[in-house]
Amino acid sequence: MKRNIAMVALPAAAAAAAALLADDFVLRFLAEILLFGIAVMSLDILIGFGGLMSLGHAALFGGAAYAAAIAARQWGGDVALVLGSGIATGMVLAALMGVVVLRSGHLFLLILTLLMGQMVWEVAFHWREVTGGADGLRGLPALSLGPWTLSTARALFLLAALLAAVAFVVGRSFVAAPIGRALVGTREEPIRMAALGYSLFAVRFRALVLAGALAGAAGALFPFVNLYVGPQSVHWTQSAAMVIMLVIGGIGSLWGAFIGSAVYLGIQTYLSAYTDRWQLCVGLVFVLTVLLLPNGIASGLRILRDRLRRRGA
Amino acid sequence: MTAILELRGVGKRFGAFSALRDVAFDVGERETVGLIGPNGAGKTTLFNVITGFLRPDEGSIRLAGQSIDGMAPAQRVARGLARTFQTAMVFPGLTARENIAMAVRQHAGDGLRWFGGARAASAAAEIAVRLLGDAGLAHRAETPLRDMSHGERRIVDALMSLALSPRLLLLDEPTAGLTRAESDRLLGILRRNHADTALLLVAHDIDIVFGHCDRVVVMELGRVIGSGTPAEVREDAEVRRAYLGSTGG
Amino acid sequence: MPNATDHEGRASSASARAAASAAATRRLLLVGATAGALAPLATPALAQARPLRIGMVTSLSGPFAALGESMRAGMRLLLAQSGERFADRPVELIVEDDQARPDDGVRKARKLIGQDRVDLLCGVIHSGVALALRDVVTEAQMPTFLLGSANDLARKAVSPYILRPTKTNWMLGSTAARRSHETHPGARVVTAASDYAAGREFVGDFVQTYQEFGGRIGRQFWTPLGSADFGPLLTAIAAERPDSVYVFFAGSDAVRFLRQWKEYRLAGRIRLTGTGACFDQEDVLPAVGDAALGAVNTFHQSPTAPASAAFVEAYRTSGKGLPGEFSTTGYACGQVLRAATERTGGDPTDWARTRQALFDAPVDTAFGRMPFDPRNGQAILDIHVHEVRSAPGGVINTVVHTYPQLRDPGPNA
Amino acid sequence: MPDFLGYAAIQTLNALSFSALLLLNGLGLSVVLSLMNFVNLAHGSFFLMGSYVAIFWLGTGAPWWLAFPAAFLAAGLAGALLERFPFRHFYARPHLMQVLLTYGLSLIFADLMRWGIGAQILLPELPGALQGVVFILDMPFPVFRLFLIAAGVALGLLLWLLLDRTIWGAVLRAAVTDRGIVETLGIDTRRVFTVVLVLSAGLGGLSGALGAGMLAAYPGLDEEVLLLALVTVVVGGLGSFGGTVAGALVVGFALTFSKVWFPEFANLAAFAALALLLLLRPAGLVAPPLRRL
Repeated sequence: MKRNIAMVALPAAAAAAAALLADDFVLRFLAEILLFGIAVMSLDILIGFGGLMSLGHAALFGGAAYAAAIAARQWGGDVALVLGSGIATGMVLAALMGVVVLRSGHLFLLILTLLMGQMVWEVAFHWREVTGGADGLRGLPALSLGPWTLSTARALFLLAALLAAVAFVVGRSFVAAPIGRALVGTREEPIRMAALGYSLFAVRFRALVLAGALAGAAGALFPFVNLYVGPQSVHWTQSAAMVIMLVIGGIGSLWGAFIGSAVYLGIQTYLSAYTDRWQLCVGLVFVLTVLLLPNGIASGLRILRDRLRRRGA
Repeated sequence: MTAILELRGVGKRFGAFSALRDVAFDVGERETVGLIGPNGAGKTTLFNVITGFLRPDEGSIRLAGQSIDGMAPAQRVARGLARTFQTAMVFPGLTARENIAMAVRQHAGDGLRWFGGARAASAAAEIAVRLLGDAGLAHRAETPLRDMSHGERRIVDALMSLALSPRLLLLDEPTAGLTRAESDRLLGILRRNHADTALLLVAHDIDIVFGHCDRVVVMELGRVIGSGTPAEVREDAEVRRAYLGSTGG
Repeated sequence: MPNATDHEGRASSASARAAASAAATRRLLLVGATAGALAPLATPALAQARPLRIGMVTSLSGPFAALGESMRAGMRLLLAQSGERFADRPVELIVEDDQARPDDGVRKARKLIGQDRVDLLCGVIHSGVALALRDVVTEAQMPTFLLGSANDLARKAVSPYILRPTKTNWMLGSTAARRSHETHPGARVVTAASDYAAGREFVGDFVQTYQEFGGRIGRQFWTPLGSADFGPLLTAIAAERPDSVYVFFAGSDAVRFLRQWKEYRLAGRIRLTGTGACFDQEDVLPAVGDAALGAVNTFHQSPTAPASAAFVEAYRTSGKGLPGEFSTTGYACGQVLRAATERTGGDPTDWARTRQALFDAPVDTAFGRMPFDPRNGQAILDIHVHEVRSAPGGVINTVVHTYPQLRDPGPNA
Repeated sequence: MPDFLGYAAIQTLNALSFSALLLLNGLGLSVVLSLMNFVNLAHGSFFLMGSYVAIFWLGTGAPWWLAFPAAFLAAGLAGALLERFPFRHFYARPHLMQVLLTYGLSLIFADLMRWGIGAQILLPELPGALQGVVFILDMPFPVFRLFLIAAGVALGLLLWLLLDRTIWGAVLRAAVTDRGIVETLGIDTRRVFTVVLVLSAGLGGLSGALGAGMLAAYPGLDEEVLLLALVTVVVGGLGSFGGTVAGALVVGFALTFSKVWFPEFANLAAFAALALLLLLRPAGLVAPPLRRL
């Protein structure tokens, strides 16, 4: 019980402190970290719990971003509309992707998700009338909630923090529920799952659609941080970046996703002013994580905590 | 006696190799049938065909009077057909309780539940613990399967299948690699639970087959070459030549 | 690439120096964070003592990495020539990498504005980044010299906080059509370009202008950005048998296209014209060599125009080859920044005054005399027609004609 | 009509030459995948490394044809070093961990090469013998591309003979199926695996040397090439020699003729075709034999 209170209180206190103390740039940066964190967490459900290696996750995230941006340009930036269109798009794209890719496994899945994701990218890149093509979409209205306009960095940060909290609770309840256990079962021993009467497709499809909904929710808010959405947010390199964030943060822990996105974006944002070799740093951090902490920083922190606790006891 | 399983003219080829040819026999309700034959006789292939992991090239299969041809494995399980595998197929990373609960939840129709899943999960866990207790493994409930002995894994594997309350349970070499004591314990568990379950059992240990089965089916090179009560099979000349002779003598 | 190692040695020592100076900047910043809070109380004299801080957003990784490095090198060269001071005020340059990704570019720009508190912002190659930045700097009221070249930046997306000391795509596409019409009236032209925003603009402006002159346009080919193999396209062009082909490709696409253009023996059989970027002196021509011989292109940057002679000489003695578009752009942007600082007595942060000072008189840059159009803040530029000719040590874009002082149609187009 | 015939012939040759490049590159990837069940996403780095080695070699004026063995050896050496650490420790790990490790390494190599060589685009100076052109039904076709096709066919045949028709190949396949038995015969399987990885890396380097003449060399090429190789190997069906050949032909023709027929939607059309193919044949064109349950 004490632990549960701490789990709620600590992030809430951190978010409140950040909202009060940080400057506009940092708040927007944190909002981006949180939104990417949500998307990476949804990828963790696929990779960490389902063993489904996807290189097309940015298509769900970015596709939802486009849908939300287009809807907002048409009907205004109401948060419910934006989130609704993003989540719906994420789920529809995930369902389409699922129908195509989930009959395959391993490397086939990797390549099929890549192909599917790149097809979404091609559409975003070439359908100039709707998506703005290579230049992307600008001129989005600010987000609004009833009579309030949520255009300040602080409001965006708080919205992202709230969404991250909700997404985390949703994600956790999913993996803890029977469906989540079944997902782990399909990863560990798919044939046994079939012999127990589980439909592998049904289990994986549900996980993918949920991941699409979460990534879609994050993607829906993403364009409003910078009032811009472009095809790079759909590109497979974005998917690869999400995988990197996931691995650095920790596969299979859900909350590691947020650490991973913070570390990756932190390196990219702060290190690149000092050295052109920041990609080398990302690569080294990534490889060292795989070699030394196969379950990422999250597992490292857990080991550290256990050690401290043992010493304290 | 009504048949729970009816096989008619089942055939399966891998390229030029005929793994099964015109296989036909029945398993009655609550009956225990032994399936024996030398290596390569097609016993495991037949299991895979019956449970839907392989598509037969010809023939038909009926479960409880209804055709199950073309059904996916999961659909056959839903109709009361369960199986174990030659090597214990369990979830090594999960605890014994979680392994069995996975089966219990699916059987209760809660396998894919999310909302209200907590209640379903705790009910399933309770049943799983009870089953483990019945099998004398209560103290191992929270142990991950990868840390368990071969025999214990076999038992958990069988418990998972039994948790589905199947009408017909296919057991592929359930006692392979077990000590005598472990084998007896496993068979005891099966016997206790199988009042309403028919068993189709592959085993290399002739004593087990002849000691526990109501009827025995003998296969060789993909064909059924004899069947009957253990006593009848023991007397069958062709069976003796093909199988008993080669292993017994 | 005979000098590659030599060149790298120098480049890395230069970047080591840059890293050291960046680190020094950081330390200063820590002090500056507290001082910054007092800034409103500071007198103008104090503001003068504080270095002029310039932020640059450019692509140092991703597909435009080579171009971004050139842009940074051009700017650094100008700073070095000026003794790291404009109008006797020390200048600090902070360069940030946008990876040619708008989201990252915007984040970096916000960091430069919000955390590094730069006085002026410049840079950008990718037009998507430029358009995304346009809204950010306008909202932040940040004086910006934006170097992307999408037509919209001089038209629908004009901002009072943005000046543009570079070309628009229209300037090159329309002059290429004019030149084609003037030298070969009535020729049937097919087009081939990378299918993205810039390609669509170059080809669109070319086709529109050429048709206004009554020219005939044949098929228009579009290829995906980053095509591995141009064989199918070149075979299709050969089968069309046009008089001439107008092309836009950039970077690796341009190199592959031109190399294969020669391999398929189209050189000499079909006249090749294109935008300057496809024949960039620094980025493309050293790789393709004589494969581009005889091709005609229109460009605002030229290694052989008189106005750029001093810069070309300086750039070469700094250990590089002949400068291309983006090294010249970086240098010219620096010249404009320097002029802006000098004309405002060392403090260009009063943006209305600075703008006016740049509108009042043209700036002499490596691009030639550069007046700014007060309607949209867009530079008015000389556009050169080049023919690629052989020269000692390679091939060179040689000016054969110049359309002087071209002005983009602007907001009313 | 001859016009059309010539056009069709040249476009087919275009597709074949691109397929040859895909084949050479895909073979390197599929050799480790099929023989060692190891996924190496750093394969694109070997390719780019081979390209750079060949370009610098050809720039020195040394005998041009030695550029190809030089690229093979350089990349092979890199492969040997990587095999010792860290690849060797990942052979028994799940594919996911192999994918992550090798992708991370490819990021490091990409930036190291960029650091050492720079970001500029480089093209090899081809010898005069390869710069010619032949006319087929009045349409020009570069000799260099015929050279590519010939190299693809020759190396493919050589590899097939080596792996399928020699005792060494038999040992190799046996070592993969049952390590224990081969080791009781006194053969060091670790060395066998090292040799396979050197061969794979060398093939990557060699295809980079050959491909540089068509693709040029620049930072980022490693990733583009890796994706093409992966798609080739996967479409072909993992881990069979014939599958990689089939995959290279299918991908090469799909990418080429989508450019011929729908130039504006070339990638979309090609991706859709490949995805459809994988949907109809989820295990690739040449599926490995069924595994028993």
